[in-house]
Amino acid sequence: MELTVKKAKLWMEALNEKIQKHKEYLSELDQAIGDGDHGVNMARGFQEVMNKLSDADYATPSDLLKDVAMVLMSKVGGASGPLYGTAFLKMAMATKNKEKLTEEDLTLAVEEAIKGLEQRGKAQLKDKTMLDVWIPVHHYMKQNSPIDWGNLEATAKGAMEATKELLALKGRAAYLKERSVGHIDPGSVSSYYLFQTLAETMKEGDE
Amino acid sequence: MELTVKKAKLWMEALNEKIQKHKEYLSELDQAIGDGDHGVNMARGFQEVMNKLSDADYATPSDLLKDVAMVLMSKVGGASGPLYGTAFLKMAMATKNKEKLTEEDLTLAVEEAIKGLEQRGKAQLKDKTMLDVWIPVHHYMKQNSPIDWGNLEATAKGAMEATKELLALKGRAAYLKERSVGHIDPGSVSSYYLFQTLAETMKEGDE
Amino acid sequence: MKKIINHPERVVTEMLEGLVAAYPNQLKLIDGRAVVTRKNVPVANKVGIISGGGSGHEPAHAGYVGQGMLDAAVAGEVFTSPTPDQILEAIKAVDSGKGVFMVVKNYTGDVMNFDMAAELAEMEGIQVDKVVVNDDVAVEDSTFTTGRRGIAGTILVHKIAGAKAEMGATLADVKAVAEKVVKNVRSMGMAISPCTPPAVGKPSFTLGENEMEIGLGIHGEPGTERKPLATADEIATELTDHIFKDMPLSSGDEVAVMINGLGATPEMELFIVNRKVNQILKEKGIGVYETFVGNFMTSLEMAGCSVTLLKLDDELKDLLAAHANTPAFKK
Amino acid sequence: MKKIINHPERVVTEMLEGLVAAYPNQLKLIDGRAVVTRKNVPVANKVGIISGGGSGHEPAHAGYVGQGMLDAAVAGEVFTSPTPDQILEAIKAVDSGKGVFMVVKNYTGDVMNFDMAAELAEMEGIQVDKVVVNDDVAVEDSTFTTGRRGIAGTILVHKIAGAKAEMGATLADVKAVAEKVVKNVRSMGMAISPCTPPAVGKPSFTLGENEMEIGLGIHGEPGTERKPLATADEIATELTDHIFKDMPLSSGDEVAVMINGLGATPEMELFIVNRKVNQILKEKGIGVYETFVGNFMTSLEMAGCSVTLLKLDDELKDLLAAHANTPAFKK
Ligand SMILES: Nc1ncnc2c1ncn2[C@@H]1O[C@H](COP(=O)(O)OP(=O)(O)O)[C@@H](O)[C@H]1O
Ligand SMILES: Nc1ncnc2c1ncn2[C@@H]1O[C@H](COP(=O)(O)OP(=O)(O)O)[C@@H](O)[C@H]1O
Ligand SMILES: [Mg+2]
Ligand SMILES: [Mg+2]
Ligand SMILES: [Mg+2]
Ligand SMILES: [Mg+2]
Repeated sequence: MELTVKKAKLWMEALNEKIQKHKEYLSELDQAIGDGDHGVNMARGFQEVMNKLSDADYATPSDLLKDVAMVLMSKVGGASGPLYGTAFLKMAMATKNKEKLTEEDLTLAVEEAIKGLEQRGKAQLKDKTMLDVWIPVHHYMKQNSPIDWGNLEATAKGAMEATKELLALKGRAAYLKERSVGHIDPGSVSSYYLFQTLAETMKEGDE
Repeated sequence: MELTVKKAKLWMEALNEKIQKHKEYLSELDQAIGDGDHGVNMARGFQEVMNKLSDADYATPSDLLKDVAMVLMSKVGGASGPLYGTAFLKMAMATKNKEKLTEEDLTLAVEEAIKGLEQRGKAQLKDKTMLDVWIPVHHYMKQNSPIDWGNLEATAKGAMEATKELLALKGRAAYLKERSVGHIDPGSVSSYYLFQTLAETMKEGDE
Repeated sequence: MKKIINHPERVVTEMLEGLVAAYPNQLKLIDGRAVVTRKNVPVANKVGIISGGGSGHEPAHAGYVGQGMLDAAVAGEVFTSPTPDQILEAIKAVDSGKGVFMVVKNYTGDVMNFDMAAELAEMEGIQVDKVVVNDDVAVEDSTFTTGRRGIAGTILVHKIAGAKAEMGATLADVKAVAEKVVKNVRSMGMAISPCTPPAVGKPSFTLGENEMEIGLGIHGEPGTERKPLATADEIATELTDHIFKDMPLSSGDEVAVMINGLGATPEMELFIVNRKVNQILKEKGIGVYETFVGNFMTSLEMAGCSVTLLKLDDELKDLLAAHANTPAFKK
Repeated sequence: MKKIINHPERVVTEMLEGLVAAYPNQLKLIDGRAVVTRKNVPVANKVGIISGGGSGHEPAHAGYVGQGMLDAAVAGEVFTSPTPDQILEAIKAVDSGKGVFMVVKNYTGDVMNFDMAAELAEMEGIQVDKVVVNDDVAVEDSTFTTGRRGIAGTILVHKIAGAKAEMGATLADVKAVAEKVVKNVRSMGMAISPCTPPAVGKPSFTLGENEMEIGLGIHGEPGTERKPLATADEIATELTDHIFKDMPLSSGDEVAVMINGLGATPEMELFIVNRKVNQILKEKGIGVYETFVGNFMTSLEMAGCSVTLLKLDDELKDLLAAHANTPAFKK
């Protein structure tokens, strides 16, 4: 199964739906250990992504992902704006000019996104950030060919849930020290949605 | 029965006790249609009155009442400070040099107090102020000789309760317009305590 | 009751100590009297200006003591007018021989206590005069009632009477300009949450999640009307409408605007209200000479605001623009 | 959620419109960008100073735009760092050719967005440098973590860097003095009630009637510790103790003190806290050069306060004393 422009758009639509639907939940998670805006930020950003995509035609998934990146960068703000912006930009750059993305292409794209996230946010595995979802997912993708998208989703979900027990060292949750333990990281949940909707899109087979 | 210096002191002690005990009730009444400080004001003032009286010896009730007036004037503040201060000062002036106050003396004292209150506060009967207790009580005193102190107390109480249905025209309650109806006037309650404790003191017979 | 205090009965004293500790070169406290004066009173050849009232309205009134505004402020207990002896102390401290002018808000208690102090001061040979501020249009003015309350417009009286006195004006001239301000200033307030006087310990009223009080003062009292919570634009419209009804303004008039927070209102909300007030005035062709947005006359931790409009002429404009340097108001 | 607003999603825009309407001769708004600048930017031959961050901290940051402080402020959504394109707009607006200095609070989001903007500006040939303010001692500084947050101490960086720039200093000199402030400023905060971001509609946390949060920031987040509500004196002692542990001060040192309200704290309470902080400093022989009490860096309608101490030398004293004229800070 490959990611076409059409599928990339479906992915973004599904992700947007997910985020709008769980906007309050994401904000609640962020109120517990952050400043309570993650849901609002993501919902605002992806609404703008939808506005952008609805008007546009793209030759490659890369072009589409680049636009997603630019919108997130300029409409989200906070930590998640530049981080997701960077992640999508790196995915776009890693897949430049390709009409369809193979599973290998996607694996490489996620790898580049992680490098971008690490460079921007200076966080590591187990710092209780969205990286705690991205890294295990990438690990799973590298080890499994072809990818079982159901398993990938389960991996993302487990990784997201595992952030609950971590002590935050980066992001706002770090200011709570021990009190950050026992709460799921909001950015890990939005990243889980990202991979969950990607998996669903990929599972749906070629159109 | 006459009001001696000793009895005047007992009166003030009883009044102070009453006020301290009902401090919160008086403030609650004032929160409903005023600024919520009447209990606090009266309690602070009469506590100071007690401090003053405990150190002092007086030749006449008038001397004692004058000290009460001065303390209230300088320790209560708000509307009730100058008003009660004036009332006690006028009572002191009306009974100057008398060793014991007869019922006639007291009636005159209350009459003078009312004149003072009217002059200071520019309120009239039915404006929903403490005058709505003072005036009916004075009326009762003038009409009944000897005074039945039980009836006097009942008159004060009835007058106090009747303020509930009045529309306030003076004092802070006037700002509530129609909303002032249905609440007892706090100053009328403290004035009721004043006459209630006077009646009790007078009823206890000569010592 | 949640407050950052030590003891409900010590709040006024401790607050004034903390204030004077913050501005030791500008202010001093008359011990035991709750009177804050400029450090250098009496100011030679100047009419002394004093104001005051109950506490709980901070920065009013001690925050306005300083060059170009007050010479002294007298603090009563929370929401309780100060007593005549305190006020007398302030009068004596600021009199340079040129007389003392009192800015009094129109509450029965305040008026009585300030008047008694003035009588005592006059017995000591000090010339005293006063203005009674009654800017709140929530309740109609009437000779049968207490009349209107003084609220945030009082600060503009401090500013303008203070500037006039600073220029060396006589007591009569200071009074004349203060009365001109009172004649031309109107306010109206609203709140979405009550306050809790420290010594009482209970909120002054309770409001539902979707209710607001319109037409209330600055003492935690209920207002003239309880209504469903409206938008900022609707609130701004209602408050200014009330003012226009009482003081018609026409195209070409010029005003100063004060959007006053009652203590717990985020400045964000005050600016949103100002946005609409400004639009309304512009639409009517009324010029906005100057705008003041902030907590000027508060009611402890009440959330809400008032809108004040002062109609200006050239004299008032000049006095409003004059130099002032107090903890809470600088020009 | 009770707020005097029109719509949760329009609060930032409408607030800025209301702000600029209040100060039309001093400020202007870059349409659609949520950037407030001085009316006359770029100021010739002056390093441009910009700051910004999420909204909800009013008067920070737009209230500090004006002579002697900022040239522009960039407003994000409530509690959300502005985006690089907004910040770039501010940088371009204030650059006179002498470079632009950014005062950034140390939050992951703020630092990333300002850095990205700086990179974009540099690509357009504008020299940009920055300081990252991290005055909050609630969390220890550590290379493994995000480090400390920037809170109320930021205002003192605005003041001092602003004064330096106003004197014609180079970008490097402005940066040097800003870093000196950061090295010498420490804050610590507490709260007794949470706040409700408009777009979220729910309070950020719940606190019992007798509880307080110690060591929290300015984004409605919980603190490092929940404790029984203490007296004002105990709170002042605890906050200053934390600061002394991080930045030891000795007899003879001189400091500036800021007692900052978080939005819904009556000024009365801030002064009661200042009283004790002042006593504590005096007992230690530490001189208080200047004290600032008020709402400088708020967290919507949170009730609580922070204490900031800035250790001074002669240069910092002079810059602190220099003229400033902004809506929220005048000297
Ligand atoms: N340094 C970082 N590296 C990676 N992810 C981070 C970092 N800091 C924060 N995050 C992620 O961002 C999320 C918070 O995003 P959001 O609430 O939108 O921004 P902000 O923290 O600025 O309010 C966190 O839950 C976390 O997953
Ligand atoms: N003009 C007046 N004449 C007589 N009594 C008055 C007048 N104004 C107020 N009062 C009385 O004073 C009481 C309020 O006293 P208090 O609450 O102590 O003072 P304040 O109103 O200044 O807060 C009212 O309940 C009323 O009985
Ligand atoms: Mg957040
Ligand atoms: Mg009262
Ligand atoms: Mg009162
Ligand atoms: Mg945020």
